[in-house]
Amino acid sequence: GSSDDSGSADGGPDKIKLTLQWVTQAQFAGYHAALDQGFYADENLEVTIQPGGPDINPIQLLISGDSDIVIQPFGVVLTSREAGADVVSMGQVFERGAYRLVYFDDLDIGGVPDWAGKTIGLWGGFEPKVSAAFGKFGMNVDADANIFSQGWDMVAFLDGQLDLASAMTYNEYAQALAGNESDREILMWDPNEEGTATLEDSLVTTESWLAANPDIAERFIRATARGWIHCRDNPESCIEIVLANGTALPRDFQTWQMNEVNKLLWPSTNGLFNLTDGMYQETADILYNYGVIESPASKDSFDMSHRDRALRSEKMPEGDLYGNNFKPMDLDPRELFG
Amino acid sequence: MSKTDLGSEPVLSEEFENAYNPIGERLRAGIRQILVAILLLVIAATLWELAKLITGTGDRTMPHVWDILSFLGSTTSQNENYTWFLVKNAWSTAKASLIGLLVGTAFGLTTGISISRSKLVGNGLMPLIVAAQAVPIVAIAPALVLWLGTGGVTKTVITTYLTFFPVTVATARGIQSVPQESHELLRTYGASKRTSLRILEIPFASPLIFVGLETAAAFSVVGAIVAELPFGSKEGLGVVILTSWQFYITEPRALYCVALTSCVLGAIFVLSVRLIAYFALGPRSQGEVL
Amino acid sequence: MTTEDVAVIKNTESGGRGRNLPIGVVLTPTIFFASFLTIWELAVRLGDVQVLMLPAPSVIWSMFVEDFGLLVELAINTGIEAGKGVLIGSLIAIGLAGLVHGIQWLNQGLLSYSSTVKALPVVALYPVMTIFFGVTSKAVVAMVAVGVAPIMFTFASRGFSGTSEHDDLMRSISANWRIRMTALVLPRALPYVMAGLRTAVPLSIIISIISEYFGGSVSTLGAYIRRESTMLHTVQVWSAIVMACLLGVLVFVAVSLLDRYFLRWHASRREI
Amino acid sequence: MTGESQTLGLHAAKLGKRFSSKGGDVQALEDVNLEVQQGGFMSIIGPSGCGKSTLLRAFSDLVEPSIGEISVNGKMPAEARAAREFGVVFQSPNLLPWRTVLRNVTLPLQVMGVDRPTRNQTAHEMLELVGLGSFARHHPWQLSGGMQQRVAIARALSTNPSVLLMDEPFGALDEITRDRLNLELMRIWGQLSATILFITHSITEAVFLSSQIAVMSSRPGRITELIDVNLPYPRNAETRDMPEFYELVIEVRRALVEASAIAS
Amino acid sequence: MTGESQTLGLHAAKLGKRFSSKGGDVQALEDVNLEVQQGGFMSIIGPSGCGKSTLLRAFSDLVEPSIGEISVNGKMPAEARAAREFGVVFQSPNLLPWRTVLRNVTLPLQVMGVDRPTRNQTAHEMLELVGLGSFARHHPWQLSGGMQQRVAIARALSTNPSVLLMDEPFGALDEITRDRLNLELMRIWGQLSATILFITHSITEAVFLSSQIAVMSSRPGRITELIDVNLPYPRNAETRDMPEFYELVIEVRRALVEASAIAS
Ligand SMILES: Nc1ncnc2c1ncn2[C@@H]1O[C@H](COP(=O)(O)OP(=O)(O)OP(=O)(O)O)[C@@H](O)[C@H]1O
Ligand SMILES: Nc1ncnc2c1ncn2[C@@H]1O[C@H](COP(=O)(O)OP(=O)(O)OP(=O)(O)O)[C@@H](O)[C@H]1O
Ligand SMILES: [Mg+2]
Ligand SMILES: [Mg+2]
Repeated sequence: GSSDDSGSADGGPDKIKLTLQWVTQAQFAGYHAALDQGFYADENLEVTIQPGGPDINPIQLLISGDSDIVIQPFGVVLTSREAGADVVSMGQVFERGAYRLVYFDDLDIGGVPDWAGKTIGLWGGFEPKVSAAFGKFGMNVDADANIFSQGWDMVAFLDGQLDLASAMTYNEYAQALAGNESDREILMWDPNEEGTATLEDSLVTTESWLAANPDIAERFIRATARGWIHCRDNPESCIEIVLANGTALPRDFQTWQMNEVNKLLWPSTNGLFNLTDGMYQETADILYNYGVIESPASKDSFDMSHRDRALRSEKMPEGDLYGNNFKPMDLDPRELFG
Repeated sequence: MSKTDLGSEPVLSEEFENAYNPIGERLRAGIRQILVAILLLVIAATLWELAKLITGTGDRTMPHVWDILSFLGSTTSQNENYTWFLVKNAWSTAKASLIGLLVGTAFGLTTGISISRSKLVGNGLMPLIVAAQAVPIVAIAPALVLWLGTGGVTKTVITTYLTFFPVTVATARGIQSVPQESHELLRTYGASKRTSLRILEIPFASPLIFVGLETAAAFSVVGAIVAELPFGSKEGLGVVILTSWQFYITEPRALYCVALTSCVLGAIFVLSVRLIAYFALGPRSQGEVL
Repeated sequence: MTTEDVAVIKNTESGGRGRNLPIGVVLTPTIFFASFLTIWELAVRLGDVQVLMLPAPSVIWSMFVEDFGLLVELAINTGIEAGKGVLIGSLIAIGLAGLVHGIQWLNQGLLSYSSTVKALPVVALYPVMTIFFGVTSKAVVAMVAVGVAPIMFTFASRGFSGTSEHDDLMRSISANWRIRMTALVLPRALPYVMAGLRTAVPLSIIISIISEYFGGSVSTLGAYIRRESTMLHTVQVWSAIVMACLLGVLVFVAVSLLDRYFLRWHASRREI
Repeated sequence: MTGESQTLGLHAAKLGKRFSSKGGDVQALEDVNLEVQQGGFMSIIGPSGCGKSTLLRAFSDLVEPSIGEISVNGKMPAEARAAREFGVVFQSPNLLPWRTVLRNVTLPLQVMGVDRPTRNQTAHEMLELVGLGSFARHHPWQLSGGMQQRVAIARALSTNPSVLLMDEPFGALDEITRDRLNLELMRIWGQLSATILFITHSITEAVFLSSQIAVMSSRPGRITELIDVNLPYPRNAETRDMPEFYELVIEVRRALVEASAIAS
Repeated sequence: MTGESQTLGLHAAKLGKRFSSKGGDVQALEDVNLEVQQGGFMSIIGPSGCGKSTLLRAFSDLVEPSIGEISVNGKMPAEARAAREFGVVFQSPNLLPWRTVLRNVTLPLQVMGVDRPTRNQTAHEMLELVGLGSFARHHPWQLSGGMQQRVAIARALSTNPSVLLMDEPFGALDEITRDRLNLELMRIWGQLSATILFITHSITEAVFLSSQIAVMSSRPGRITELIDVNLPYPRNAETRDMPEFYELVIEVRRALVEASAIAS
């Protein structure tokens, strides 16, 4: 690649188009913070953040060249590679998964075996975590449960149409808590504990882009890391940044989301953005065993070299990539959502 | 022939002389219509409250009408008046709708006329158009974004795509309904296709074409909103709908407010078309179409 | 019809009554369609477009054939939802238009009202529907009905508001409401209703697919498209789109046949 | 309304009708006084546009008079219509294009709730009467103008109405067919003892059929002369050869010329 | 097509037309041979439904003959139509309901590209001719049946066509108006030296106007007799008093009775 701090050929900053998974919200606070706080500019990058939506596959934008980097679950990288896309993860943002199945306490669900015969709401792309759990107990998701394609809200769950519903801790779970008017308690099943979690938000690009722009990638990762660290240390600032960039987002919800998202990154076991072989293997196995991908995945699907160089460099001003002192805010949902 | 081509005379205004209804009367009828619409809105609101009362539905599913309306006075997290916020977003959607509607209408009229005129075009094109019409827009939108980018072009294409069909069908059907006797009349004058289009077919089909246009006007708003979904644009009712849906549980009123705003925007579009129709045709009996 | 610049006297959408009708109806679109596909295929092959961007028709076709059984099953489910919606929506709309026709102010008011509802985008209304009906196919049916009804109401009420010398006839024989409806008003409104159906029926397919896309029963075209597109299975997505198109064409042809049958007395069907 | 509600037949007193429009107002009827006794046969003759159809439409409750009194069999037109006391033949055939000839004729019977076999049989008889027995299954647009008008006549006769209002029913027919139908009408009139108001442009037809002829002038449309036709019944082909017939024809023509002169 | 393309006027040779429909086939025309010389005035008379309108529609290229040859001014009907050589008066008025009376009359001139002041002036003249000068701004539904038909006549005359095809143009008019328009038609015919094919049900009208009368029989529709009318021109009110006039009327009636007998 070119030398450090060099811009594009004409001397201006390098342009990057980053496409998110969904509309602007605290899930993406780190990128907005990096842009807002000038971290990208410090690295001589001109980053455009394109929000996602319900009806676009960012991987396709990557392939078409419309975007340079997209935020997608790592599982999608594997399925897309099998479909023939040369996509690759250059950094795992969420070390832990936020995906949960929620249910009311009066359902008497002690463990996965109790799911038999229940109505379960799932989202496309997240089924493997649940299929794997069924598989672990010798059951089959299609045969032993009623699967429904779930919408984006939790009304169906709260109204009792779904026994178990998919929920992200930073989003739908809070909605369920906020909307729960009964005195029943909402419980969660966490695939991380079952060992059937697959990796979520990842920094994804194409092999060819990465090969052509190793230096830009490095600078991007570094600036983004500073963004997330900023959000860890100054959640209120990041909430403001997100609200300023979003469309009429409720503040209380973004506060909750910022806090939950921070919990997915911090404290970091393997260092910020790191995707270890072990993490890879767990996701790859689940997807393969439950037929989401038909041939075993390859380790070409992630490349940590740029991440390693970017974060170890002395150019990384704040060096705490582990955040062992991280303390999440203590938020009471009932109080927060009134 | 050269003297009488399409440009030389306003097609509609002269074609329809409203002998029986002076402008004042038509205006009064229009106002009455608006009043009735308002009355019906009040009735609908009352029914809503009654239904809520009788079924005992909670505020989450059915907020009170006044609660929904009062939400319009609240401020967003960016300290903006919510009504103003909605208006701003509606305006951005309206612009896209209007462009799509105009383009779609132009295409629709042309296609409708060609279909009614030529067996070849009718037979060859109609099934294709119908097939295209059945393409689920949500499935094709990502592909459109890939080819046309995330800019305004995609929005226009989606809106055009939705508006084009009703205009096409109405135009074709309207022209096909021209009575044989009238065709025969113009035939004996050796009228060219273009002349009989201008003098006979368009005037005759106008009432039905305007019905199609009304549908198209409504669809144009729907199209623009759908087009705002695939990539979360920063502006537009589509984005607001998405956000309000996501946070429905904490704030049900927001979704109702934005849904109402979409309706109002659509109604403005449709009523504008109807107003144009009213002045172009007068309350001409639609039954003459047959 | 020797001179070219002469107004066509006989014009029908899908051909007249001539004996060459079936050939014309089948052949012309086939030629149009074949050339369309050829251009597509060539563009993809020569332009070296990746499968993930846009698969070639041949690739889509083989996937379509392979998954045919599954796709048919999905299409049937979607079709049933759409069909129920159209039926319910049209019946309500036509019934309402019939009831209020003649009551000028109410009719006009409902017309304005229906245009308002017509502008309700699926994406805005579907959440509300799911709140009332749950994430079930009932919500999809309701969505379709709500989408179709205002269109049918507009067309039907225009059809009902027509007047002709036949009204004098009906009055002179003191026909009661029922006979006036069945013998005059409905047949006279029929071309309008059919024109409305031509718009509404293809629309119903789109509405149901969009609704399914956002949640509901998993074994429908919309849910399938969504699932496969998140996994970047572009070819599967396109073969489902092909199935959706086929479904759309099928229902449209059905409406056209109904149209031909009901309007066989109509001017455009006459022999010269 | 008329005060003499026992009287059968048709009555109009000081009847007036004014149409207004952008192109100018038209006084279609002014001060029209008319009385057709029960069982009477009144013909109306007058220049084109003088208000004949308007008068007939006032009796059949299709036009609201601007002023004056009007009654049918002692009832108001609306009541008489509801009681299905009259049959109307319009100036244009006015057939429903989506119904076959047969089903056009059965329409009023259907309205009256007559069962299908009976009404089909009646309709077939009526179609035979007007010479269209073999066209029952055709659609209106497959018939010539005169044939369509004959279907309309068959339709009006099918219900055996006590009052017949006929607006130029035979205008589109050739003289031979017309003569034949004139005789048929005489026969039916004799059988039913119906009250008939009959608009025609043919002076000989008016004289041949009527017991009385009203001659109208136009703008304003009023009755300028009432001519009694005292020819013996039953009337038949020989009636036309009687000298009184010719005298009456000449008298009506004179009245018509005078009425037309007023017009322009 | 006819081989004698120099000949003006109307020609038909061995013309046949068959309509088929569910209700049964109808042979509307069979072996019709007809020749109207340039400047000639041919009337057609025949029982209702015998095929008169069909014949006229074949000349005006609105019906495709099943068999036989046909020409207008030596051209095929389609060519003659494209060259705007004929004017047609239909059996029904056939006015466009959304246009005023004036703009209905200007319609053919508009199609021909005549500028607006000229066509409005011509239309006003024509409306005066048919006695409707004050109804220019009315809409068709505001006119009586006869008035509508007069508008249609004004419309057909407005273009000064060299061939006039008229289907019962005066059928809906009273005898006085009819007589007046007959005289007008004679005058116009003399001025334009147009070729006229004229369908009528009135025997006296046919005799008064025509140079030749074709009598038709029905099912199959064929020409049973051709009667020359050798009355002197110009014809006027006195023509009707000539004994030859009555002889001709009686002859045509006889022919019509015979033709009608074939029919049933
Ligand atoms: N609906 C209407 N609106 C305005 N004017 C009308 C209407 N109906 C009839 N008129 C006018 O009333 C007058 C009388 O019309 P009407 O139809 O009664 O004439 P008519 O005697 O039947 O003539 P014809 O013998 O030609 O049928 C005409 O001048 C006509 O223009
Ligand atoms: N479009 C058509 N389809 C089927 N049959 C038709 C059609 N047009 C006319 N006919 C038939 O052809 C025959 C001749 O019709 P035409 O209109 O020429 O009669 P006409 O001599 O003009 O009668 P009239 O004096 O009653 O107008 C009739 O029997 C009619 O039923
Ligand atoms: Mg009249
Ligand atoms: Mg005829």
